[in-house]
Order: sequence, then C-alpha cells, then structure tokens
Amino acid sequence: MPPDPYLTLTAITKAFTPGHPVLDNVTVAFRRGEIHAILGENGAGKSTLLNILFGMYQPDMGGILLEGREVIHRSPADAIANRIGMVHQHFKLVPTFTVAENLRLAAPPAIRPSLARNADIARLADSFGLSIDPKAIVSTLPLSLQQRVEILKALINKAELVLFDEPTTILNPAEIAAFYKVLRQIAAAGRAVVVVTHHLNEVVDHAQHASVIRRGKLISSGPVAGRAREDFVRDMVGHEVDLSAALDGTGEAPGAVRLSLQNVSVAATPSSSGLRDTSLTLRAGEVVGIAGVEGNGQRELFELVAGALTPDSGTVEAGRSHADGRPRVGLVPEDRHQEGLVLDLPIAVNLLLNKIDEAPYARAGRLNHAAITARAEEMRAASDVRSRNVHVTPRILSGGNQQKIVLARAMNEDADIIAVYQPTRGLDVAASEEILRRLRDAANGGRAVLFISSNLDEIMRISDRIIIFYAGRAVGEVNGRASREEIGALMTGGAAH
Amino acid sequence: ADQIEVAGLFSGNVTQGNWDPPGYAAFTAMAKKYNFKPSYVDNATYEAAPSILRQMAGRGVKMIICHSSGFSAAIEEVAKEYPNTQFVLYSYASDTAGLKNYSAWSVNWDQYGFVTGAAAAASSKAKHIAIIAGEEIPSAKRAVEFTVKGAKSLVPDIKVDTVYVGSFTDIAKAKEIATGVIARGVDVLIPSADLADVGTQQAAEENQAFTIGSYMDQSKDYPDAVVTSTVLNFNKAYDQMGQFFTEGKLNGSIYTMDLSNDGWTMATPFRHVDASVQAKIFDLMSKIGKNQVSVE
Amino acid sequence: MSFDPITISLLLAAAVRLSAPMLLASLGELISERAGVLNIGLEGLMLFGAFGSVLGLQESNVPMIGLLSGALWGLGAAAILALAVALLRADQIVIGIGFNILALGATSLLRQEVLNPSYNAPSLRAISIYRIPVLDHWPIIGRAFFMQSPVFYGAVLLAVVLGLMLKYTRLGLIIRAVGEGAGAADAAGVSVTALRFGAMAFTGLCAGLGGGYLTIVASGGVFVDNMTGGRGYLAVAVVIFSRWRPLWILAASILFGCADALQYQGQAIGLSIPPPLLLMSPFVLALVAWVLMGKGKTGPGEIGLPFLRGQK
Amino acid sequence: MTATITETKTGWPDRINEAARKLTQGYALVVIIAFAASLAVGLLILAALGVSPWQALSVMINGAFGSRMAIGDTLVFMTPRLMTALAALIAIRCGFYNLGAEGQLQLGAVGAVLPATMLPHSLGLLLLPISLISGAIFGALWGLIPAVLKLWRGANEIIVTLMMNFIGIYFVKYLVEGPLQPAGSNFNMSAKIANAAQLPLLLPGTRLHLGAVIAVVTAALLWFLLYHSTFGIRLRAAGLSPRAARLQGMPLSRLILSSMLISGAIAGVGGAIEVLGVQYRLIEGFSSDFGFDGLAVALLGGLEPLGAVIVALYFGAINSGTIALQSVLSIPSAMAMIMSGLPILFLATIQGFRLVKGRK
Ligand SMILES: Nc1ncnc2c1ncn2[C@@H]1O[C@H](COP(=O)(O)OP(=O)(O)OP(=O)(O)O)[C@@H](O)[C@H]1O
Ligand SMILES: Nc1ncnc2c1ncn2[C@@H]1O[C@H](COP(=O)(O)OP(=O)(O)OP(=O)(O)O)[C@@H](O)[C@H]1O
Ligand SMILES: [Mg+2]
Ligand SMILES: [Mg+2]
Repeated sequence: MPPDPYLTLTAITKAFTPGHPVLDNVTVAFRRGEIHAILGENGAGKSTLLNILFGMYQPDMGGILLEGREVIHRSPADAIANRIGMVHQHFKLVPTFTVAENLRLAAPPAIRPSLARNADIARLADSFGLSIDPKAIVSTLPLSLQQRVEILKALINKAELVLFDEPTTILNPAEIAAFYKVLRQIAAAGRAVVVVTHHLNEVVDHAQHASVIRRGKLISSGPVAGRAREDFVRDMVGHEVDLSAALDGTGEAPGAVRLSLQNVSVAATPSSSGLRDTSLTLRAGEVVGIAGVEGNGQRELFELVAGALTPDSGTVEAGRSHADGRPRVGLVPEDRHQEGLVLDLPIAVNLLLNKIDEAPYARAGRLNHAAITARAEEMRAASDVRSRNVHVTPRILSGGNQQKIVLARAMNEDADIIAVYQPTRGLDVAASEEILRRLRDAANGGRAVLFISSNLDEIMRISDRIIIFYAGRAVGEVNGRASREEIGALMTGGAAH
Repeated sequence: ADQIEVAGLFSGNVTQGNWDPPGYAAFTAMAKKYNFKPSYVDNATYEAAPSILRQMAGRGVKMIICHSSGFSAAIEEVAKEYPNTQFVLYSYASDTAGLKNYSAWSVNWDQYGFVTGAAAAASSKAKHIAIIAGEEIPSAKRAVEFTVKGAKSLVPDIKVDTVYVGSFTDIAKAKEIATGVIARGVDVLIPSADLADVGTQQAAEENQAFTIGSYMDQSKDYPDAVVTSTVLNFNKAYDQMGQFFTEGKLNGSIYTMDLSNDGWTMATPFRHVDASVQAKIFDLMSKIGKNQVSVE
Repeated sequence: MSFDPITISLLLAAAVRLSAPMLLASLGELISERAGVLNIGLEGLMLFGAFGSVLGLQESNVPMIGLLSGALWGLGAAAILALAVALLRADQIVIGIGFNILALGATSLLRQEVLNPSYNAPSLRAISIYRIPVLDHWPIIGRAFFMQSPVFYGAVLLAVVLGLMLKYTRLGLIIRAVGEGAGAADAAGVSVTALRFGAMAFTGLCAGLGGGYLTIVASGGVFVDNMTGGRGYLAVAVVIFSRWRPLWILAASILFGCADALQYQGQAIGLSIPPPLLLMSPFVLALVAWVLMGKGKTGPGEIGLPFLRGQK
Repeated sequence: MTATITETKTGWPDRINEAARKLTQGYALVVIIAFAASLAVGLLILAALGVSPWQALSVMINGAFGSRMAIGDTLVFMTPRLMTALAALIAIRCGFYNLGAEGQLQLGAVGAVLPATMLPHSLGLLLLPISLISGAIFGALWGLIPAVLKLWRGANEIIVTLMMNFIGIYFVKYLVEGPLQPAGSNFNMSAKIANAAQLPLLLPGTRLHLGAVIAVVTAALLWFLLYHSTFGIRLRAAGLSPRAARLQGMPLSRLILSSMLISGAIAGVGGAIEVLGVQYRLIEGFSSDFGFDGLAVALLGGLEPLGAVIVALYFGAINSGTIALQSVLSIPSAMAMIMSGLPILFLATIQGFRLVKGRK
C-alpha cells in the first residue's frame, strides 16, 4: 500500500490557444520518498505541467492538492512558500551575477544565513558532488556548469518537493551519476522528487514511479519496476520504435582529407581551456566524434571550423571556401535559439539563410520570393519539418522541428564537411534518432561529419573514430567500438599521456 | 452685423512673465473697445507660425497682431497670399517687405537700452552694474550695446558686466549668475531674460542689490530690489492698431514707439535711491525725446 | 581673465548648486534602471515635482512642506507611469516620450488653473543654505561643498546609502536581479511587477524632490512652464555615463554642473567662447570620456524590456 | 519592442510582409482605440474648461482635414516626423538603438543650407538636388559616428546618440548665432536660401511641398529594402539574432555601419527638407523635437515603414488640429501638448497590455 500522495495535480487542463489544449485533464500524484519520472515527446506538455505546479502559468481547469488541502499558485512565490523548488529546462539564472549571488537570490529566508560566505557555498556544492566556484560569473560558465548552478539552486533550498525539468541534458556521465545519487538521498530523506527526462536509462535505473504524457493526455502512471524501455517508448510515441537501428558506416575506407587542423592554439577564457597545439584530420565518408567534458576546447574547435574564429597559431584547412574566405561547412551550432535560428524570420528564410544572396534566391540584390518559397517547401518536405507552411516563424515550433530546420540548412550547404555541436540536445527519442540517422547517411554519402557532443551514448553509436578532448588538447583517439570506461577515463584526464 | 474677428499671436504664454501678459491685456482691451471678436494663439513656435497665420487668415480673421519680432519671417511669407487680412507686428521691424497689408509698431530699443543703462549707472554706488540677458540673439546684443553706451554716458568710468543665461526660462541659472556677479561687487542689475528675470530679481532681493524692472512696473513684486522699471505703453500701441484698422489706415507703415511719442516711459517714484537720480533720468529722457541727446 | 582661487571657488559652488536637481533625479533614475526600467519620463516627473512643490508652498507657506509636496507629486505621477510600464508592460521609451509631452502640457494647464500668479513666497533661506561650521571656511571647496542646501547634503547621503544598499543588502540583490535577469528573479519568487513598480515610484519621489529643489531652493518658489529645460534628459545621460554607480553619479552631476557654471562664470570673467560651444561642452566631454573608458559594462541586461513570464 | 509571435493565415501570398500581418492583427484597431480614448479624455478636460466638446471636435477635424490648406498643413507636419521615424526604424531593425535622429536631422539641415545659400545661383535647378544630397551626407556622417564608436570602442549607442543630439542642436545654435548669420541680421538664422534650392510647392494655396512626397517615397523604398532585398533580410537577421547571422557569414559590422549610414542620411534629408521646403533658412529651434517624435512614431508603428506612415500622418493631423483649436477657440497651447501626449501613452499602454495578454 503506497503512502498517501504528498501533492496531487488534479484534472489539469490548459490551452494557450483556445480549442487546442496542451494539457487535457491530467491527474498525477507525487509521493514522499519517491523519484517520479515524467516522460513524453517534445511538446507533449511536460514543462507546461511543471510550470503550472510552480505557479508560472495558471491552469484553465483543475487544481493542486497539497497533502489533501487545496492550494493556488498564482506565481512562483506561492509555490516557493509551499516549499516547492524547481530546476527549469531553460535556466533561470541571472547571467551577470556570480554563482553565489544566484544561489542567494533563490534562497528562502531560513537558508540564507548558511550561504553568507562563499566558502560555505563551495562546501555545500561539494557535498552534493557538484563542485563549483562561487565567485564565477554565470554567463562566463559553460552550459554544463550553468546547469549545475540551476540544480544547486533547487538542492540547497531544502524544498519538500523538487521539480527537475530536463536537468541532465548536458551533464557528463560522471555528473549524471553524482546527480542521481543526490536525488536518491533527497528521496530517502522523505522528500518528493519529480524529474522530466528524455533519457530512458535514467528512468529505468533511478526512478520508482513514471508517468507518460502524449499530446497533453496522461497515458500511463505507475511503478517503474517491471517495465522496460520499450514499454515507455510505446507509451510516448504511440507505436513501436526501434532504438537499436544500425548507424553504421559503409565499411569502405575513408576518402580524401577534407578538414585538417595543424597545431592550432586558441587562448583560454574563464569558461574554457581554449585549444593548445591541437591537430586533427577529417576524411570524406567518416563521422568523427569529439568527446569531452564541456569547456575543454570543443566550442573553439567548432568556431574554428565555422570560420568564426582565427587561431592564435597553427593552420585550419577546410578545402573549399566562400567568397569572403570562410570555409564551406554545413553548421549545426550548439544553441539553436541564439545561433542556429533567427526565431522571428520565416522558416523559409532560415532554411536558406546561408544562400540568401545567391542565385536563384536573389538577383542583383533583389529577393526572388517564388524561388525561395519553392526551394524551402522542398526542403521542408524532405526534412519532415512539421509546420503549416514555410512562412511561419520557427519560434512557434518544438525543439525537434527547429533542429530539423538547422540540420536541413547544414545539409543544403554545398560543402564537403558538416560540423555539428550537441545536435540532439533536449530532443526526444524519435527526433534524436532521425537527426542521427540523417547525419550518418550524409557521411555514408561521402561527406565528412564532425560530431561534437557531451552525450557519450550517441557519440559511440554514430562515430567511426572518437577523439577525446581534455584541457584544450586531443588527449586520445579510439575507434567507435571502444568501451565507455576507456573513454570516460580519458575525458577526465585520467589516462593516456 | 457680424463682429469683425481679430487675432493675436504670442511667442510665450499669455499668463506668465512680463512681456506677453501685458501685451495680451492690451490686445483684449483694444478688441473690446472697437467691438472686435478676439482670438489668440500663445506659445507659437517657428515651425507652426506660418501655418497658424494661414489658418487664421484663411478663416477670415481681418487683423492678426503678432506680439514678437520673431514672427516677421512668417508674416513676410504669408501676408502676400492674404491681401484682405492686415498683419501687424509689435516690437521691432526695420522694413515690411513692401507689403501693403503688413504694418509694424516698432519700439526704439536703442533708446530703451540707453536709458535703462543710464538709470542703472546712476543708481549704482559701486560703479559696477551687470546686464543679465537671455539668449544671445541679435536684438539682445544690440540692446546690450546701447545699455552700455547709456551707462557710460552718465558715468564714464562705470564697469558693466554682461552675462547671457542662455535661456529665457531658466530661473535657477539666472539666479545663480546674478548671485555670482553680486559677489563680484555689482550693486545694480538689469534683468533682461524674460521669464528667467525672476531669478535675477530674487538674487538681488536676497543679496541687497538693486534692479531695473522691464516692460511693466515690477516694484510690487520685488519691493526690496526694484529701483524703477521701464514701462512699455502697450495700451497706446494696441489702441492705435484698433483705431487705424477701423479707419482703414493700415498701409504697410512702421510706427515707431519712442520717448517722443509716449511709446514707453519709466515707473515713478524711483525707490532706494536719491531723488536726484530720478530727476537726472527724466531729464535725459526728455532730452532724448526732443533729440537734444543722440543715443548713437 | 584669471582663474584665481575665488573664481574657482565660486565656479565650483555654482556647479554644485546647479547639479543638485540633476543629482537627485539621477539617483532616482538609477534605481529604475537597475531594476530594468529605462525611465525616459524623468523630465516629466521633475516637472510635476516642480509644480507640486510650488503648489505645496503656496498652500502651506512652509518650504519643507513644499519640498515634500513636490516629492509626493513626483511619486503620484510616477505611479501612473509605473502602472503603464510595470503592470501593463508598455514600451518604456515610447511611454517616456509621451509622458514628457503630457507633463509639459498638464503642468502648464494646472499652473494656469491653480497657481496664484502673484503669490509671494516666504523666506526660503532656511532650506537654501546651511553652513557646516569650520569646514565651510576651507579654501576653494569650502564654499562648494559645505555651504549648500541641506537638501544637497541629503542627496549626497542618499548616494552613499544607495551604493551600500545595492552592494550589500538583499533588497539591492533583488533590484539588480530584476534588472539583469527578470526571469530568474521571478522564478526565485520575487514579484518583478511589484519591484519595478516600487523602483519607479522611488524614481518619482527623487525626481519630484529634484523638481522641488529646482523651484524652491534654486528658483525662490516660482514655477514657470518647462522650467526643467532638459535636466531630466541630462539626468538619464548622467546615469548611463556613470555606469549605474551612485558615487559616480555624484561626481558626474558635479562635472556637468561645472560645464554649466563655466558658461556664465566664464562670461563674467571675460572668457570669450561662444555660449553654444560652452553649452555643448559637457556633452562632448561626456562623450569623449565615455569613449576613452572603452568597452565596459553596457548596463543592466534587461533594461528597456518588458517582463513576460514564460518567454523563451 | 519585442517581436510578437504570429502565424500567417494559410493561403497568404508568398510575399509575406510583417507589416500587413501586424495590421491585420488588429493594430489598426488599437490605433483607433487609442485615438478615441485620448480624444475622449481631451474633450473631458475641455468640457471642464468650459468648452463644448463637440465644437472642439469639429474644429479639430476641420483643422486637420477640412480644407486643402488643412490637409497640406497636416502633411507638412507629418513629413519631418516620418523621416526621423524611418531613420530610427532602419537602425533599430538592425539591432542598433539609434536615438540620435534629432542630431542627424540638425546636421542634415546644416548640410542643406550650406550649398543652398553659398553656391552660385547660376547652378539653377541643380541647387536643389545638391542641397538634398549634401543634407543626406551630413546626416549620414553624423550617424556613422556612434556606429564607429560602438564597433571600435564598444560604446553604448543609446548614450552616444543621446549626447550627440545635444551636440547637434548646440552646433546649429552656434552656426546661426555666428558664422552663418548674415551681417545686420535681426534674428538668429542664416541667410535665405536661393529660390532655385527651394522644394517646389505641390498644391497652390497650401504649404504642401515636394518633401512630403520624398518622405512617402522613402518609406516605400525602405519597405522594399527590408522585405525584398538581400541587404534587408541580412539586416533583419543581424538585428534579430546577431550570433546566428554571424555564423552564416553575415558581416555584422558592415551591416551596422550601412544601416546607420542609411538612417543618418534619411534623418539628414528630413532636416534638409525642413530648410528647403518649410523655413527656407536655417533657424535655431526649427525642430520641435522631431527626433523624439519620430522615435515614438517608429515604435508605435511597429517598426514598419507602413506603420510609420500611418502614425506620422496621425501626428501631423494632431498638430494641425490642435493649432485650429488654439486659433479658433483660444484654448491654451498646453492643451495641444496634452492632446499629443495622451495618444502616445494610450497606444503604448494598449500595446503592452496586448503583449501581456498574448502570453498569458
Ligand atoms: N508560452 C507558450 N505559449 C503558447 N503555447 C505554448 C507555450 N508554451 C508551451 N506551449 C504549448 O504547449 C505545448 C507543450 O509544451 P511543453 O513545453 O510543455 O512541452 P514539453 O513536453 O515540455 O516538451 P519538451 O520535451 O520539448 O520540453 C506545446 O506544443 C505548445 O503548443
Ligand atoms: N511562445 C510560444 N508560442 C507558441 N507556442 C510556443 C511558444 N513557446 C513554445 N511553444 C510551443 O512549445 C512547444 C515546446 O516548447 P519548448 O520550449 O518546450 O520546446 P522544446 O522542444 O523544449 O525546445 P528546446 O528545449 O530545444 O528549447 C513547441 O511545440 C512550441 O510549439
Ligand atoms: Mg519541456
Ligand atoms: Mg526540450
């Protein structure tokens, strides 16, 4: 007999646009002592559900029962007063503040005295296995460290119910392990934990209870024990998906060298080691994975390849280049909202952003709207971007569809090289599979793919070779069949040199 | 029969200061006396002036009086399009562009400045006076020039400081400036910065210095400071406009307002100074009026 | 001409006196901007304060009440502005521009309807000058800094207090958070709306007091239309120029005051630079200094942006 | 202003146009509501002052649109505000917050008056285009300064452009008080420009001059530039998402420089038009805050050329309408300012409210 729920969301219904409910009569209960996972595809309504609980949105119908008592959360302040904490999918951090200031800002009165000194904060962070420099300015930190801060904010507040919306998207395996250890401690202390994640193994390994939402409706909610990954996937997408589909190369030897970095160095910054005397080659037909903890030079590598950065020393050769000297490379940048897309220009323009001044899309500086629309519609159909047409803006699309636009543009660049950075971040199982398959196909078709990611599983599935970055250097190279342990050791600077 | 409509155009606010309010009062009195229907626009800017004049004339206003020399360019532009409307400028004009329907009542500001300077000089025990002017516009510069001449004509070794506030409304700055020059030894000030004059008057009152009021008798407002004030005879000028207009005699002439025709005078009695000062100044004024003294 | 100690001392004293209204308004604006609101309506707020203080003085004959009334009028006007900006998320710059035009008209109309044109203010000396014993005899700076209105001393104190508050208190942390990352502050349980409303109200209070200083301390209790004459816009520039730091605002206001004072102190001692060029000088100076200081912080991250919960 | 999130109705022609979209979203309705609300408040105040609201209303409408002359005036008042609005919007669309249209307008007026008063009259009809172009160049160079300072020193453009407004205004003051003032002049202004340099009048009996046409044509060109040229699309991309634009090889610095060149040139021509079409000379204070008015117009018009035309027209009508109020009913000029301030407040507030409601 499970204990009484600590908190129940009852019959929540919410529509942002009338007639199209994002959540439809969803009832879920969270219990003390449990890690409760919430699963669903992109856009299923997971974040909306947690945001309603945290007072960010008001439900159209339904309510919240806290230990049987009805409560109303008009704003996050109300939720915090009811001892609820939340880790947001899109971090809620003040970018110009230090880590310490961010933590103090979020702390309720009872906690504040314990955060008065930076040393206390550092110790507290260590105790959660999420070490961090309290004096660091958040905006200078790599995203993975920012995610740590976002998590720490919720952990130190000793909330009774803690909501985590995709907390592990860019943490490395060691950090993820440490994170779930903390969650288990919290649950063991009799508090309640809710986690939204796309990583099914996290659910199977750590959660006691799981709820699946599909298109705003609750499909299932029950104990994890006895259920397999495939069961959850079926609930999420409504049919079977083969997660083990092969992502293998053609088996032929790689072709000509397409990209070559010789002894390049880039100065270090507060958030990154920069690059130190790094060399690397990429050949036609292969996918080369770059593994490593964030901030070890990956960002600089991507920008060098993109031609947005010039090295302090060393050479970058990328074969063909644009008229302005930039190398010709198809790009999938890390941050799709800021770097990948212009969210408020139509999809058509975004799809052809890299070619907008070339014929037939423009003649003598004048746009040819018919040609743009025609080509964009072709690309949209080929890439299965689910939008009404190419005239809407990408802002209203889900992350998966947004990423398909970015990828379609990268593929459309007549380049021999495609460089991708965290291409599946925050995407659901099906969308991620689609992106990985398309990248593998591109390599099999003769292109060279540089695949930078902090998700070791996908690197290992897709790569022909894996190069591990540590402290701005390529510290090791293994083939695609290497073991997790071997790579993990190199990532933390443990082995090799 | 319908009343004939006349209109006034003012560059400032008709309820504030010592230039537009007395002008507006004279305008209203004239309209009443000659049974005109009056209307007015105040705070008229350069940008809007031609348009305002056109609107008035186009609507059938028969006489438009502009109470500032700054409107002359606008009149020159618009008057030729509306031959049935009389345009009248008050304050100063050197010519009326040969237009039959553009007349001017022009104050002899040279005399005005000369006498004001003389009055200040005669009142100064320290032989050090100051002119606190508004913006550095040509008419102001010319007035300053003649004020200095007038002061020196009576007291050849007088020291005259001239400071421009740079604004016609900034009381605080005028007061700051006046306080500063008093600290340097000035004992009589000539405020000549329109609304900002309040600051000069206050500074004088607070620091036991004296002033010469302008355009109307200001001794009521600043009893401790004002020695005397220039008093423009707005009523006479406006009354003449009404009369000439009624008689159909407006014909593009310039009527000069000076000491020979009661265009302006000085308020009496002079305060805070020996009676001889008043006598001296009125003597000077009458000589100027009779052309026995030239202000050149 | 000569720059003897007396001239310099007079110049400095005038500079400080002329800077006080701007200083007060700038300190108020600082808090709005730190909370993410670019309050261009400062000019209008000062104007309302200037009008309100004269009304208060006229009704009470007590200078202190006049000043207080000015501050309250500023506060009330700011509340209307804050209603539009903080609550209804109106565009800050557009609202500011509209508000300034409205304020100019409204104060003029009110003046004509309710102020007595021939009102004679009582002696305002008590709040115009308070000599700080001993210090006021210091050469050069004694007259400038220790022979001022008590309101000026208050403004200096306020600058210090605001500096400490922003740096060391929780209120300061919250204000900065709302300006640098409203979404984060909101998620931390801070009411962004209430805080911005409060910040703007404080701005109104300070700007109103600045307007009150201008009329009561500096202009002997007389209100004329548009008497602020651009001081509000200047105060906004001072805040940005000082890079949102209270003590720098103090220094920058006096610097601007100096250029202002030099304009006519210079004339009085025979310095013959055309006045427009002198009027221009503080801006050129500020611009050059700003450019020389080089790349720096460009201001609160969310300044000018309306806060909308749940925005990507 | 934050871009609103919208979706075109399916079946709309390819040439989607954000302006049309915003307007169909009820923006026009908002403008009408704001106008009606401020009119109502204004009339209430008038009633309190003892003036019949209906009479006031009819006088205002008559003053703005009642006759050829009235329409001419409305368009003349619209012109400089439209030019500064267009100047502001092209820069802001590129992500450069240009508050400096006022200063650029002042410099443009200087640029126009120099050839128009000093070049030999024998140049004849060439004088007008030369003066206009010179105004454009002066404005453009003035506009280039903040862009260069931003790119070179990282100087915040809001403060730089604000400061440069004052510098521009005092520079004109200096010129008309000194170097440009003809000997024996009674006023602070330059000599009158040559007849050949004057913008031709369009409607006899009105002040309407070619400048109004220049302004509207500029708006149309700008619309074309923004939505139908590669330059425009790069400019918008750079303004909306500089990092994405940079990665796709768009030269951010060059885009900012060229948008400010265009912006300054437009404001400069706006100043030139005031000299060549309205004042016929350079006068201190010839601009009654056109720069700030223009900024409000641009933002209220949704940063769209078409929106700017509509809002500027409305500002022009307010100006001529309230002048009629003053001259016919002798209503204090303060009322004119109240009537121009109120609609700005209402418009911005309703827009903000819509933003909040749209996101709830
Ligand atoms: N601010 C908003 N305005 C309008 N609609 C929204 C908004 N936020 C979310 N939605 C709608 O809610 C739906 C669910 O969004 P939500 O963010 O809850 O998805 P999710 O399950 O968290 O997806 P993901 O896995 O990508 O995080 C979307 O499809 C969208 O239609
Ligand atoms: N402002 C909005 N207006 C309309 N729909 C929105 C809005 N914001 C989000 N959505 C909808 O919310 C859904 C998911 O939003 P969400 O932000 O969770 O995307 P996501 O897939 O998590 O993307 P990512 O995590 O990569 O940013 C999308 O399907 C989108 O349609
Ligand atoms: Mg989500
Ligand atoms: Mg997501």
